[in-house]
Amino acid sequence: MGIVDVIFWLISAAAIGGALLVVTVRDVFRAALALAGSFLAVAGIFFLLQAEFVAVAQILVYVGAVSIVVAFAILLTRDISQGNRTQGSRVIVVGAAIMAVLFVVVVGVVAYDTDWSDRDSGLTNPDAIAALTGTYEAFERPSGEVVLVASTDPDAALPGVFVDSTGWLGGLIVRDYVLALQALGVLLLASIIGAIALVREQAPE
Amino acid sequence: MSSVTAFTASGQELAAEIETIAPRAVTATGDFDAWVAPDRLIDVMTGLRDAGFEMLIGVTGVDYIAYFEVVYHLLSLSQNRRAIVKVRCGEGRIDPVVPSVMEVWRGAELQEREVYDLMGIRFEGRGQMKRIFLWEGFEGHPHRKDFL
Amino acid sequence: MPDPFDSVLYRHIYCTLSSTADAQCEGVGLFGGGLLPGGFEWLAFVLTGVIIVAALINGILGAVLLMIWGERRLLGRLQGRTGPNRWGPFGLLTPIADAVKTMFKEDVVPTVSDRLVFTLAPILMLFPALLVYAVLPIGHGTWLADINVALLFIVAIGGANVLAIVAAAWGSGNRYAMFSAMRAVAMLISYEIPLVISLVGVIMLSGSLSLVAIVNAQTIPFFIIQPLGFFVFVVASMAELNRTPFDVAEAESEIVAGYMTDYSSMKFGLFFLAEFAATIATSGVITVLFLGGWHGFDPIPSQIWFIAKMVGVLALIVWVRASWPRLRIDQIMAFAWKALFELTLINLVVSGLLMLAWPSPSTTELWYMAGINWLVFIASIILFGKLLGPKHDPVSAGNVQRDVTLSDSDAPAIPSGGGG
Amino acid sequence: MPLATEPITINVGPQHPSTHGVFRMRVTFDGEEVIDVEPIFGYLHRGSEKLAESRTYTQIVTLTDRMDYVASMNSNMSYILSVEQLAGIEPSPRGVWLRMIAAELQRIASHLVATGFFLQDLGALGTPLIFTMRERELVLELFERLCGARITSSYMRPGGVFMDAPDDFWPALDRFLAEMPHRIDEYEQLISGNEIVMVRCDGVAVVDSQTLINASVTGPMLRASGVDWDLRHRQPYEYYDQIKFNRPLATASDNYARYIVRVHEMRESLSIVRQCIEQIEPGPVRPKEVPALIRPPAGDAYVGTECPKGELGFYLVSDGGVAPYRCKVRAPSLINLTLLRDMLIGYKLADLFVTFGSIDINMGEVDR
Repeated sequence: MGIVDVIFWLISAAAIGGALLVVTVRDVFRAALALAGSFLAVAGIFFLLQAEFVAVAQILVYVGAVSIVVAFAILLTRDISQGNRTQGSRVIVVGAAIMAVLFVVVVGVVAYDTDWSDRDSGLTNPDAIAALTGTYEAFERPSGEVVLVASTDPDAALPGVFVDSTGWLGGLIVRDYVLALQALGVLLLASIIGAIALVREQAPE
Repeated sequence: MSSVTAFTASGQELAAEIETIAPRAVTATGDFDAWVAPDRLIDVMTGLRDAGFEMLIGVTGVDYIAYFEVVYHLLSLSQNRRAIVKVRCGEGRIDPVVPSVMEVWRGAELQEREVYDLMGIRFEGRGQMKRIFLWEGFEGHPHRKDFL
Repeated sequence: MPDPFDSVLYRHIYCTLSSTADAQCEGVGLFGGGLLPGGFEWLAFVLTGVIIVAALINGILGAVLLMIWGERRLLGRLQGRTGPNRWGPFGLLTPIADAVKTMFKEDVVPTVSDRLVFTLAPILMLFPALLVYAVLPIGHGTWLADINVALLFIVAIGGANVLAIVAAAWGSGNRYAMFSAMRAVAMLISYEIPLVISLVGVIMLSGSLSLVAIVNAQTIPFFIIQPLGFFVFVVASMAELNRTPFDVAEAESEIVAGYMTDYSSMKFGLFFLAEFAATIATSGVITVLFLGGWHGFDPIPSQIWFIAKMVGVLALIVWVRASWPRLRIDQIMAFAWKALFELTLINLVVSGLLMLAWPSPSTTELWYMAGINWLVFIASIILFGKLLGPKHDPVSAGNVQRDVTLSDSDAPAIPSGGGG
Repeated sequence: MPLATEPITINVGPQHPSTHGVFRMRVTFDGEEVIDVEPIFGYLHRGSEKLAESRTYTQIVTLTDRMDYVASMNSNMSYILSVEQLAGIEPSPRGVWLRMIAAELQRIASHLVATGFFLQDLGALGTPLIFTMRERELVLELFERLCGARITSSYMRPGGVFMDAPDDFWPALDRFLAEMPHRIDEYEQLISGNEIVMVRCDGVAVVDSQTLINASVTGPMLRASGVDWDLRHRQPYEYYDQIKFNRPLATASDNYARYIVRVHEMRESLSIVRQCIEQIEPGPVRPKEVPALIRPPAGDAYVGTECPKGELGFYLVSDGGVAPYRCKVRAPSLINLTLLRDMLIGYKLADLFVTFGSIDINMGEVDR
């Protein structure tokens, strides 16, 4: 068991422990903080998997925005001077059942969908290293300095081999899936407009 | 040095002016002041305000042992003169009361509260009086002569 | 994938400790290297990390102490007074005395507080401020980690301190703190957007999110090529930092000390530390992104160049703090959405078009870009100043006397007969 | 569908950085917006008026110092004028000129404090406040030369002042008069045209002059609404009728107008001091015939003077004894707060303190 495994188990324990705290702690605000901690631990797992972009996006969106909005909503909806800070749910069995089903589905899909055949072909495989270096392109800066830039062509990399995930994701988003991205933007815009329309105060008659 | 009193209406002038506003309201006159009957106070004050005394400079309570007196200092910005109107709140020391002039001048709001708090003169017609400097439940009114 | 040996710090410490035969260790490492016996490479790996992190954190704390001193001295100078000068040469030991005093103060915990959250909040506040330094390159080959999404990482981590503010507000159960948290969250949501978009121009020019790559790409400092992006980034960072004129979250003349109202002793000290650490980190980020990072000319080491530029940015921040009053929260919001957001969009479009014209610009083409961008910058600033500025133009000479007339007439103050 | 929001009530003060002393407001907010304000007074109530009833007329001067402690000379002057009116004392000319010089210097000091704290309430981190305090220090040093005291001066006596100005006072005063206009220009450059100050103050807390007059508001607040009312000009006391000066008027009646009127009044005060220096002549500062223990005839007197905060007047009732029978202070700081609620409702939390600062009160005078 290498040091990476130790770190992996620690982070996983943090993520799962945080998630358990969220549903067991009775104080809602502490639950919100535990949620943020859990999100952060998940970001740590992404870092460990060298998916930096996903990890940072996880921090930016979930720790930086979602948990803050959750905490903020708790702060505003419960008067800070009132002692009422606890949570409780009577439908815990139903919730647990739903979550269990969802969990099994997600794990099942991931397990079924992953090609497990070359999971050990990491950086030790000479072919993979060759493929990896092949995915970089020389790029000349204005200063004349030559730097290596990750290729944005996903086909150039062998399966299971690490490539510069950020550049690769960028290529996917703005080339292959640009239409989906635009549709997503329109959807978000519509939801923002809808939210504004909902909270807009009616003009006095 | 110009005398400050040059800008203050003499008691006779003031009494004559009040007479045109509210006949027989003046009970006595002094050098620079006129006493009016408490029940005519609102009429007199409304009339004086409309006659040009736009500003109520001060409201003061004085404890003369036999009776309480409320002194109103008025100021006319347009005519550049002052007037002093005084009211005796009846005989005796128990529950002195005068009508409130808050309807006439907004500026009476805090000053009447101060007089009530420290002198114990109640002002009628402006709702429940509230203490201003001392806390609710304070016993007595410190500016009275019998408060030591 | 970035190599840890790119970092000079890492290389020197690792090679001193480890007796590896790694080619990277040729000729580096003190005492001829190999302090640890063979086979202990993993221990060298761990120790190197611990040493670097410890050195970095202590370096930051030292820098914070220096900055507290520097800020107070500079504020003193700007306000026409001396500033702290009693304790140590030039008052240099004053922050240490302050720290000792803070530590020995009574640690008051309000009875209505949520004790756990109350205690956790200062720690939560400090940790994002320190994490930024993990990716900040402070000199040629002097950095902790060169991750390829460093820029996004900084933005993501920078927003996390609002969680600490909300936690502090909730934990102390104080309504001033609640106001502070409301304002901080509103400001974060508004200013994060122009902050991120203003960086797109830099990313386009450098072609990378890695801070090391961005510094390497700056043959001309980017603030010359990207004036609009620079302006928006500096303003938005000051808003994120809660510095004047955007310090509504801890506006002392309004909500006492905001989320810090109930804190005392070292818990307050941690907030204070976090605030200054974040200020230093932000000025470091500004230096890296727009001022050419560690670039300078030769006899002076690159680290000194970096620190000099950073101190310049810090001085600018203190200067602004000393000069300007605070904006109101609605004006701050309006400024973010009506001015900064549009300015970043203008910058985005103009930069995109320029990059389309010169996909891999030479130095001359970069100067062309700079010229066009400066024209756009000046034009748009003037335009937005006209659109959003105060109704009374403060620039015109007569305005200082706005509406004030010196009366010497003896006419009645108000027309006669005007009743109350 | 209007959003259902819950108002929050906060006690602002009595310990708060921006309440200029121990003032307390119970403020109800809807979000950031003020929907109700209830001022609560009395945290600094020391019963000065009651104390005055057991002091001699000369001893009361020290009580007046402690009312408006940033404008003690003006309080002194107002009280002394009432006593002179009550007892029929004719003051010595040199004493009167010295009183005027002291009062105008004090007005500058008080306006410096007012503008400094006003800008501090705006969120300027100390800089304007420290600048104004630096200049106020110059005035206080002059007072130190003049009477040995800096804040609670007790300089004036019925009939004049208690001692003549020392010789080194006059050159120091000349230096101050030469220096001060530049300092005022400096504030104007720093702050008066500043965009942030403008957007924060322009059109905030506007009250029309009719309401102000009806609510007995006097002083710079009234002049900022365009009413040309200055007692020094309209009802001259002391030798103000021998002085030519202008009254700065603004029409906007907002926070900025109240600020800028004060800045201009400082310039006018400097001009008044200059004219006083030109006209002052050697002589006694206090007539010999004024007794040590004044026993005014029975009666009452009220003299209002133009203090930095508005009309300050002492209503004195004498029963012929050595102490006043009743001493009532018409305190502008208290009365100018009458409109506080109206001026704040509908504005934001941040405007609350700016507006409060622009009224310029002193808790020593509010509570007495």
